[in-house]
Amino acid sequence: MATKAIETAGSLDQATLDALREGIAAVLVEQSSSAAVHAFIDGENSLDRELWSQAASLGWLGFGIPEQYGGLGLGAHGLAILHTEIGRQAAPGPYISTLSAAQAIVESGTDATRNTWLPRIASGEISAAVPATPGATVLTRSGTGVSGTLRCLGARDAAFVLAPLGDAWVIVELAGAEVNAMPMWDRTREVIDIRLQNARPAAVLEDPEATSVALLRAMALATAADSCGAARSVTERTIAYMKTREQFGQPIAGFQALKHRAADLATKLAVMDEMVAHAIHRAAADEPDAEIWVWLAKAEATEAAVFVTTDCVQLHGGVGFTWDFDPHIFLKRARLNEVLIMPNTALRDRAAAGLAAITRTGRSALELEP
Amino acid sequence: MATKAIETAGSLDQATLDALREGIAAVLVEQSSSAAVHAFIDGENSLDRELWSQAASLGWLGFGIPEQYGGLGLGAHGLAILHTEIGRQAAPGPYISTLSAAQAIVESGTDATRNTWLPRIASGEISAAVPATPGATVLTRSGTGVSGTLRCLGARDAAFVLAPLGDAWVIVELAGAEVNAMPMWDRTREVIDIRLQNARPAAVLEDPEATSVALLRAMALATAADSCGAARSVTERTIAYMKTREQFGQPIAGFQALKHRAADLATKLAVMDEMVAHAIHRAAADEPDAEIWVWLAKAEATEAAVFVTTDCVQLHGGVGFTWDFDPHIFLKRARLNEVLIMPNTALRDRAAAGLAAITRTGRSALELEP
Amino acid sequence: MTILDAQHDLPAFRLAIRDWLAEVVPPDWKARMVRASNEEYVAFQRWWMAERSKVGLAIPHWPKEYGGAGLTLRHLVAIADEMARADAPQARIFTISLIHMPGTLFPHGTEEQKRRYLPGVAKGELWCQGFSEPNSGSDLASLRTRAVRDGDHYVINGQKIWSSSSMYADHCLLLTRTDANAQKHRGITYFIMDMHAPGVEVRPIRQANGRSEFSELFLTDVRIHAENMIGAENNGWRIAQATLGSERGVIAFEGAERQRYEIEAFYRKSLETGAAWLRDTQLHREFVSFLAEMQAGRRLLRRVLEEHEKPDASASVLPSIIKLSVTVLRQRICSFMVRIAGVEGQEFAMLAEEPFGSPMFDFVSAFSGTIAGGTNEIQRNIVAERGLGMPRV
Amino acid sequence: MTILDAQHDLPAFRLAIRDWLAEVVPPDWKARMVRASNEEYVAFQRWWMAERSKVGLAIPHWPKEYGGAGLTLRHLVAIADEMARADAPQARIFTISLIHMPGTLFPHGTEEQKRRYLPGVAKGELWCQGFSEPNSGSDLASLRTRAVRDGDHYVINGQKIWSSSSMYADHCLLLTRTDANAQKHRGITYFIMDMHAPGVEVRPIRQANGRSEFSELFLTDVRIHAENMIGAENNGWRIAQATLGSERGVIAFEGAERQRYEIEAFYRKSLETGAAWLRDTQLHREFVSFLAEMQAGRRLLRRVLEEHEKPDASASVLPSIIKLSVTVLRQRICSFMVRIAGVEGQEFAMLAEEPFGSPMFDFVSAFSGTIAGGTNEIQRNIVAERGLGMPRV
Repeated sequence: MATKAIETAGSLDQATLDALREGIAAVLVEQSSSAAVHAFIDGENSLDRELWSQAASLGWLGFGIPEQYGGLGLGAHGLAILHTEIGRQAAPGPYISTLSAAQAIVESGTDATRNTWLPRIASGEISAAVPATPGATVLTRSGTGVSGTLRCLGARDAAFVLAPLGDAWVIVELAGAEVNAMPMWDRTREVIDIRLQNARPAAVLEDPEATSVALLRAMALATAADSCGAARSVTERTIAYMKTREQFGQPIAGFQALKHRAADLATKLAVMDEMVAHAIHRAAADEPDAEIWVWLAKAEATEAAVFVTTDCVQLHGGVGFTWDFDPHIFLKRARLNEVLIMPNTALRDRAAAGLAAITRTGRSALELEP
Repeated sequence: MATKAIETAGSLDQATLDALREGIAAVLVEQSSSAAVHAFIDGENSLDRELWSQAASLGWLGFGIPEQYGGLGLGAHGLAILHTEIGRQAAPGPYISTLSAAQAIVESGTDATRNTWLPRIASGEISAAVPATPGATVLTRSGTGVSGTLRCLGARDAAFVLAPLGDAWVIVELAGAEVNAMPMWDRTREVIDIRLQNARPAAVLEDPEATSVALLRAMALATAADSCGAARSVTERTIAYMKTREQFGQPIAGFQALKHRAADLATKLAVMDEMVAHAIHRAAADEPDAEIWVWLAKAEATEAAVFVTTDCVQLHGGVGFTWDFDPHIFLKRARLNEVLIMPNTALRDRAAAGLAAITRTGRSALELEP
Repeated sequence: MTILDAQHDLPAFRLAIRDWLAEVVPPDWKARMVRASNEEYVAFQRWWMAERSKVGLAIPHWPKEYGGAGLTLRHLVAIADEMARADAPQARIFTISLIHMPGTLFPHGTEEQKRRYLPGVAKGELWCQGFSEPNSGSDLASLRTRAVRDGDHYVINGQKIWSSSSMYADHCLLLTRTDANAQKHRGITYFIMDMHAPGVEVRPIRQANGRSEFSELFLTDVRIHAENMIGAENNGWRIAQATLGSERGVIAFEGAERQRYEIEAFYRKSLETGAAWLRDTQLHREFVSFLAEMQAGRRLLRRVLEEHEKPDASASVLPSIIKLSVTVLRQRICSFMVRIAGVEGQEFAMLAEEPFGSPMFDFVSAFSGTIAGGTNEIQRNIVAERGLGMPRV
Repeated sequence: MTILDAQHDLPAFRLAIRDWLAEVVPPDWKARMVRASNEEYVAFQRWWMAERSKVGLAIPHWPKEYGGAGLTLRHLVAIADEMARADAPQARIFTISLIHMPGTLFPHGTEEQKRRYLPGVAKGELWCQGFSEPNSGSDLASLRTRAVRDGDHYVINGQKIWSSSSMYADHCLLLTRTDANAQKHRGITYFIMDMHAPGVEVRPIRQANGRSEFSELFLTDVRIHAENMIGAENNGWRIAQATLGSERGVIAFEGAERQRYEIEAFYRKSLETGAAWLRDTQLHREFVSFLAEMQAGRRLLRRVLEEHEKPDASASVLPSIIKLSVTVLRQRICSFMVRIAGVEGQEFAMLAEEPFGSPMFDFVSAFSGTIAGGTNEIQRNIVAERGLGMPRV
């Protein structure tokens, strides 16, 4: 079915994608404004829930889900746009975990499994949790069920977790399970510790290998896209601030040393966007070299976002160090993105191994056109 | 004897060292001027020979050699000052190879060996060659002599090479040996290929381990010091140029973006100088952690010099890309320094191993005072 | 008093301090401070100040006539080093009281002001600084807080910001504008303000690292008696330079020494536990490079302390160069710690017992180094213009 | 002409080019050029131009009425890509002749000028550019080469610099000052200068990489007939923008594609020979990061080529962003190659057969990317001011 979703996506032209992006941006700029996000991280509103239901009503949660399971089948391109815009407004919510779990189910769930879970995800009825660093820990069989403790990305009220069991992947419902939310520096996403004891899996996903790949790819692309949006947004906000902030009788945006740094940030943004676009492009076309570019996109984009958000705090000067301004929100988001899935060093090692493997077969891993 | 040399050095106060530095600088600024060096690399003078005889007559070549062998016994501190000033003026000549070979002989030559070679080095009568990357290749015994091909740092008319033979180190005279000078990007130093066939060693150095350490340390400190001088000098010359070069009706030194880069260069220079000073300090006091800091000083200082010289070419704009201006001379010198002895990656690995070893013994490798 | 008795024998002096610290510093102080409220933290700081006072280490660097011990910089370095080695608490909230206030009053205060204010410090009186304003940060001299003469008083109106520990302070070193028409450096007057006076409102600023160490000061018709003016009217800028120059690197020195012990403890623990990062060549190389730069920074800090004993010290840009090096290195080290800590390192926690036990707290806090006390951008201007003679155009 | 016949079927067009290249490009051309003199190099370039001319690929992008084939940008991209894939020679010394001259004459030249000068290019006539001056680099508009009217001629005196291939050129696109009193952009006039005219002296500039691709032009009482003025007197600056804007990224595109094949060949060879750097995790990670950034750059270059087919192309700062990215990446890649080549990489050699076979030559040459054609510092100004709207103060 993934292929179907992808074909649909492939057939989306740039104009459609741009319109899609504008529509999402319009909603998020309005709903997930700086003020709203600040209020949220201070516990003064429930922005995450409001956005979630809005996302559901607008069909966002079904972007990666084929039509017959209640989704829109917009594939990797559609998902990337959504995650980018979410990152741009530092919107709170379990989007990466839920939408990535959905991709894994689309890829290797039985039709029954898809019918059970995908429509409920697309409708926003439920959210999902996935291991924050898949592969770090696995569940073990215990008597009639599965047991183990998993540190996951996902909301504390997640309906299920998609978790590795030995070499298989299982869906375990969390109703009644012990779930503890970890206090986070990035308050716009949740990391939870799930403790399962003899929990009976609701479903087992066929083809564990395909499941891992689908989940890791989806998480990597989502995290990379989120980082692109966050980095671009904090840069725009920082430059806007520099145009209003005056010292020595002029806006600090007029100081050449700061201009040159801003230009370097703009260059970094353009490059990271294309790295991610390339990965999405190869992944959507299911090219053999896709993995290389997906791992690199996550590693490069998340580190670029850390660089950019760090410099933006600095460019703000004193207020950049305060809770009331935006930069620290994006900085903390970028730093969480950086450590998700697996260390970037390991992702680069995987990319290097993939490059060697493909090159040894005599093929090129550097094509752009499919 | 090394210790003796070091004690002498240890007893030198800052004022003496400063006077020493000023004396050397005065001579080199005059003799190894920009014009003289440009003429030399274009084959229009024999600056290398002239400097060598002057260095000899001023006792520079005996800085690291104890008095009773015709030197001044100024130890590591004196040698560092000399190499720094030589690097500052991009002075041509086989100083690193000759003075480092001398240190190895001081450290582990028999009294006879020392008496044979050290006075002739101190007097400038001869220069020496050493492997450009010791350990890369070794000589082998062949019948009555030794054979092999070595890529060495040193002048094409070097009198002898200090070379590894299995696990020993030998001194082999080069009269009659096949020596080919490699055409270099850095024309201020020479790299030569020496081909030996059944050559009879003039001497074997006891304690091969001590010999290696002494040679590698001396080469590393010399290269690091040379890099500090080169980096500081090209920065000074670049800033001086920026003060005279006008664009948009003002000296480009007034553009804030360039000012900030210059400030970062000045910071790098201060830091690299102290890294090298720390290494010399620990080496001169023969502290167990000396190796760590010597390897790191070479790795960090040579890479910092590459960064600085590269930025100085860029800060010059168009003329920085021409043969007639100075930056490329320092850039090429810095790049040769970077690859001498062994790759900086390997040096850092050695430093890491040394750090672990010392820490495991419960001692600290981070003391500053002896 | 045994510690001060040993002052003429530096090694003995060090040992005396070491013994005293072993005895007085509660082994669990960090554990207790990890989740301490600001109030608990301040109470602890005051207790610590009192302990130091008992052995004459509250104001050891002050001249004897003002209750100090007249110790040399060399002694201060020894004290700082021993404090760092023992991982003893810092006296952070007393920084202005111990250094900037006396650094201002000694050269520029009246005898009356000195007699009145200096003795209080050893008793725990807390000072803050009212220099920066919302629109006068890097461009401090543009400050606009007005002081208008009214009989034998001045009436102050305006707003200050980034005032460390001012929520607990008793007195404030205040810069005001008394002549709005003069060239901006020439219309500034320096006062001592009673923080308990009517019209002084203190609003803590919440920092990105979750703490509140600074406040904003809102000053409305605050009356200050003319006898609390430091120096002459409109001569405040010159005196402010003395305040800003009074921190002669000892704090940065102690910070660097503390980091050295922190890193050493971290590395030792990594070896003991066989931490994964040790098996990654690249990370291991990064780490040793940090150490090389750290050692360089420690040497530079010693150099600057020596420089300060020479006459033309104020002309040197070495302090700016050091700030550029050590604050950015600190940031890189903390960033490294965040990377190797993985998802666990994203757990919200402020102070931590373990060195780098809360890497994100340390990383976010590192910005105070690159931003506070003259941003690194301002430091680059200083190095380029004053140090390298590049023209201001 | 079989290649041009295939132009309406892009894949077939590509194949036709591929076949032609396989047949015409001497397999040993690089080996021959490695130590070629400048004269041999130029002769080779002229031969190559003649070969391209035979199959209609000398000026394929020109309109038919001027002897071109009127191919679209898409076709030029295909040609560039095939040239890169085949590692065929570039037509570097003809860049001005093929792109800047027509880019100037098409919109601004008189019919007479077009008829007179355009046809020569396919025959191998060589053009150069006389824009920059020793004191007018980044600040081009401050140029001072004087042109004084004298009857139906102008008399030129002055000095130009960084003029590529001018030592072999027949004609020069020349900017001069005709009104010294006008605002600097308003007193500039544009001429076509005969490089063989009396008073034109050409002095090659030796570059840091050992080659001489640029020259200085010393112009002493050079007489140019008024009919060789392009556009109106004092209107040269606006026309110069057309010249500067005429290189629509195809050259940078071809450069990036060539680098892609270079790197791929280098990596394949490393695998085959089991190069040591492959066993160093850090170096391997660095390398794959380069590839990610290279792919991003190639995508950006395609984007900019598409942009150029839109109306408001000239407003975009994407070309500046691309220059900042790809030139610095090139420098980092070459620096990497220098590091892993060790002492062997320090051997002096210019061109090399092997990709990155002369890493120092490539590294030093990479500065022409970061400096020539508007330094990266100027590009940053453009991005910040035009792209990000940061004020010029």
